Amino acid sequence: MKAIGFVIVLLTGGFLIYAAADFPGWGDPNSPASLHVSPYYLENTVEQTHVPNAVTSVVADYRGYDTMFETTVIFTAGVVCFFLLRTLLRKEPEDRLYRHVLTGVTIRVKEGKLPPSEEFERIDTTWTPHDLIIKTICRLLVPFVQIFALYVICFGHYSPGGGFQGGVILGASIIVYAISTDLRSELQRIREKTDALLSAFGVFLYAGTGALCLLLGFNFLDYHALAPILFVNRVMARSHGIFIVEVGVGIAVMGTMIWIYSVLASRGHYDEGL
Amino acid sequence: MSTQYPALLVTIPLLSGFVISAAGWLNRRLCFYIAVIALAGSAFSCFGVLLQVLQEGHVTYHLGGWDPPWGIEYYVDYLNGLVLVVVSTVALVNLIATKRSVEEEFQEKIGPFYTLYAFMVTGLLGIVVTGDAFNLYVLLEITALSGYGLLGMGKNDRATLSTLNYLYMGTIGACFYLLGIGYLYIVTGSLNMRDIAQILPSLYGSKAVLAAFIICLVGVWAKMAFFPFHGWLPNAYTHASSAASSLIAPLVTKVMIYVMIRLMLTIFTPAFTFSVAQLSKPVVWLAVAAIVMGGIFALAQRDLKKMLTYIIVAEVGYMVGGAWLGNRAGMTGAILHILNDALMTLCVFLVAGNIVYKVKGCAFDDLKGLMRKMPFTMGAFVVGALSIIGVPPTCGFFSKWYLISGAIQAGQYAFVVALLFSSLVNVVLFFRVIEIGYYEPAGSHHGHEHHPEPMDEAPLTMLVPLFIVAAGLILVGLYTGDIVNRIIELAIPNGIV
Amino acid sequence: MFWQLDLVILTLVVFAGLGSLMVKDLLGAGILFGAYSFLMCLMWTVMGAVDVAFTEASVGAGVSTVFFVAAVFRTSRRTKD
Amino acid sequence: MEDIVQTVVAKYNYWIYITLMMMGLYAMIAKNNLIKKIVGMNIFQTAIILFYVSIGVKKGATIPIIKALHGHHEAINPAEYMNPLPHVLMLTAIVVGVATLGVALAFAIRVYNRYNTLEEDEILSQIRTKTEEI
Repeated sequence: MKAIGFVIVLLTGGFLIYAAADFPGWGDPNSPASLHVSPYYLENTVEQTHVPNAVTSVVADYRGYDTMFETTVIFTAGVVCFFLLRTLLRKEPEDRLYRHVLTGVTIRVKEGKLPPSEEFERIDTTWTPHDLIIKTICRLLVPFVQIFALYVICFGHYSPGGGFQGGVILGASIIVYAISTDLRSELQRIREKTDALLSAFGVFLYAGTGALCLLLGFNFLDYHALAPILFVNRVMARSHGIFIVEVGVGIAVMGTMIWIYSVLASRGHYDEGL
Repeated sequence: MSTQYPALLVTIPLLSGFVISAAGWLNRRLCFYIAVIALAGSAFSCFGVLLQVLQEGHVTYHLGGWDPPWGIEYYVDYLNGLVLVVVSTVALVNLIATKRSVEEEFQEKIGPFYTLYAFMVTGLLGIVVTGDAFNLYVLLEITALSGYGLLGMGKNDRATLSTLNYLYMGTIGACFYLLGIGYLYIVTGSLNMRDIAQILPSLYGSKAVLAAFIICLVGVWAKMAFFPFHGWLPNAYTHASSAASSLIAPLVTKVMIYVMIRLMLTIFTPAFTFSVAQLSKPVVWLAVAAIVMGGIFALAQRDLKKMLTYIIVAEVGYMVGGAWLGNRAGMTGAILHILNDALMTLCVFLVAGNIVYKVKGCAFDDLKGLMRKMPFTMGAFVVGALSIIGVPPTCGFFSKWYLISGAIQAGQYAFVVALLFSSLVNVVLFFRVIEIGYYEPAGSHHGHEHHPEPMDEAPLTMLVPLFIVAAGLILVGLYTGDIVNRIIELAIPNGIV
Repeated sequence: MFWQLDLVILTLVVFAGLGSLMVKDLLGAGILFGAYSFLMCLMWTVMGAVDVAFTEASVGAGVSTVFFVAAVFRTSRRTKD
Repeated sequence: MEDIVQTVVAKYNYWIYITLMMMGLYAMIAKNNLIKKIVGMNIFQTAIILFYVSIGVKKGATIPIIKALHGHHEAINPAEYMNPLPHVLMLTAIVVGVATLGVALAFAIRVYNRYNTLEEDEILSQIRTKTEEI
């Protein structure tokens, strides 16, 4: 198997190097790629969409249709992970593990009986880490991470950032909480159902704005149609359209990241997680 | 509203995917009905687009209101108008036919299943209708991911490993296609298919364009399981659940062949494909190898579904070989075979689905005495078998006829021999199955031989769509004449003699 | 963006990739894979692609490494090659 | 000798993207462990991203965020800014890479749940012994 792999790799590598000989030099300003289509974006982005960050305006407006499908790809990945690993009807183990929160002593309680007192928290596997320092630091960290994530989503127009990056950081802030404490306590804050509905709503918001423009008589995802609704001129309508779409992407990516993490970390049983 | 058809046919299944996913959490019974309404709506708009194309020649649609090279553009001509109709009708018929088996296999996960079903149809329709090369890659990924999900949840546990191998090969294929588009972008600077086609003629000499063509082809071949890259298909489709395999088997490989033909005819115009790039001969030899290998491996199988998957690999060889013959008859045969093969594969896989639903297995020894137990299903199986073999009233004969006449014109006699050899192998394969179904008595281990088995047929909701498809095979066969003259003749540019 | 820095980072990227494939422990492969992604993110910043760098840092390096470590914890760290 | 070094250095990005891609391809084909194949797949995808982004680089150009124009009617000179289109395409490719990674890891966990190993040869031997029993 190694020999076949080596031969294939050498052949394709040689072929690619042979083909790379004809490329324009790296970084020269008058290569065809930087002369044919992209100057239009740079020249007209501020004038047509009032968004100085050319990448955000191309992502969400000129080629917004690509990004809609790309958010659908993320949502599909979430649905596939849930579909593959999630075991919904799980039989309860006959004896349960409890751990005393303060001292860390773990006890095994037979089915049906209750733990001796309230400070015992339920755990699934004996080695779940329980570290006071990590827990408190993460509790302090989470709000600031979330504020930064909201900044990243909203300021995608003027600085690098946007829906994806902000959504992932939002999701990461909740994953940090799930890692530092355990998945069960994180699930008390965000139910699995709300998580799935959140990510479905996020992408629906994106595709719904497009469909709204369709219903108002313009082409799909043509934000000019939003001008009469938002009571702004057409250029600002495009800027606001981009913002709505970025918020939709942020919500979708956040929901999906948490969903995939909780399915992967708990192997579908939604028990203790990492 | 009618000018919005190209956008509607993709966005209706997409929006329905999200609604179904929400319905999966709130009220599970709604999922199937939302899916049926959505697919019916998108099939209706597909027919609408085809009618518009028949009147005006081609339909363009600017997404987001931007002009083509800057924004994304939908470009529907005769070729993808026809494939759009095929994809949407096959998906709709399969959705209705497999309702019962889906409810039986995925009791509590029906929501995710229909969500992935809707996204798979969105991806396929989007690939066929788009006029932008990078948009095609993103939709390729949606189709691939929902395909992994649908195939991964197979009945037995071997589905997981075979789908993981499909994932590796599918990712390599998609990345090679992306790389090919990158090579095109670096020398032309544009991503719109028709815009690239206008810039390319001055660049035909450069090595990068030839490399882009070969890399794109390798990527698309890996996705359609053409001969050297076919290792993943038999296992992935066999171990999948019957509903998933009867959706994916007829559609994904045919849409990838459409992408290859789109690459050959629209982006790299026929002038480049058949004269500058001297690829015709080696590719037809690969197609011959695919057909022969598919036939031989199919003979060695003891399981109905696995045998059918090897026949798919051989059919892919038909279409690729036909497209690469370089003459009008061969290309007509290839495009017609996309339509015919989708219907034939759907008919035969629905039969396998019915058998698995009733008999819980489709190995050859499970099929004993099925002619008496399930006469209607096996009747449709006979029609499907005749069509795959290529018997005149059914549509399989006509596309094979065009392929053979194209091969003779092009002087590729090895391809003619391969086609005839494959027809004979198909005869052996299908009549062996029919014989097991007919003559061998229902397994003697039942003990009570005196009164024959009661006829327990698949439920009506699974039989009626099967009959529609079987009737469709014969109807398409009869109407081949004007399908070819009014649609396929105009789909092939006059660059091919 | 002067090309000497470019060359150094590119060679570091190749070494991180090789290390991630050669190391004999899956958790180590996961961490080196995170390092590979962060070096790629540095690469994008040097080449002026700030949005791509931000995405690579958060989506590529951040979340991929979390998924990777979660998967390795749920399977095994043992690997033969 | 001088011009050879010049051509090699001028297109250094393209040689590196080819080496990374070939490393990923080799790992996917030859590695025995499923998770190592997934790492190879991701390196394969990031190599293509490196290729795309190095198309958009322009010497002496700054990041594609248009500086605040004091006079509104001053023409924007595209040569000053990097080419934004490859950056957009690669935002999509990175997120597709993460989605594929998540799905592949879900498959790997499911294979481990069933066969209790991640090594391809051990899994295949388990399958072979199981088919012989039937």
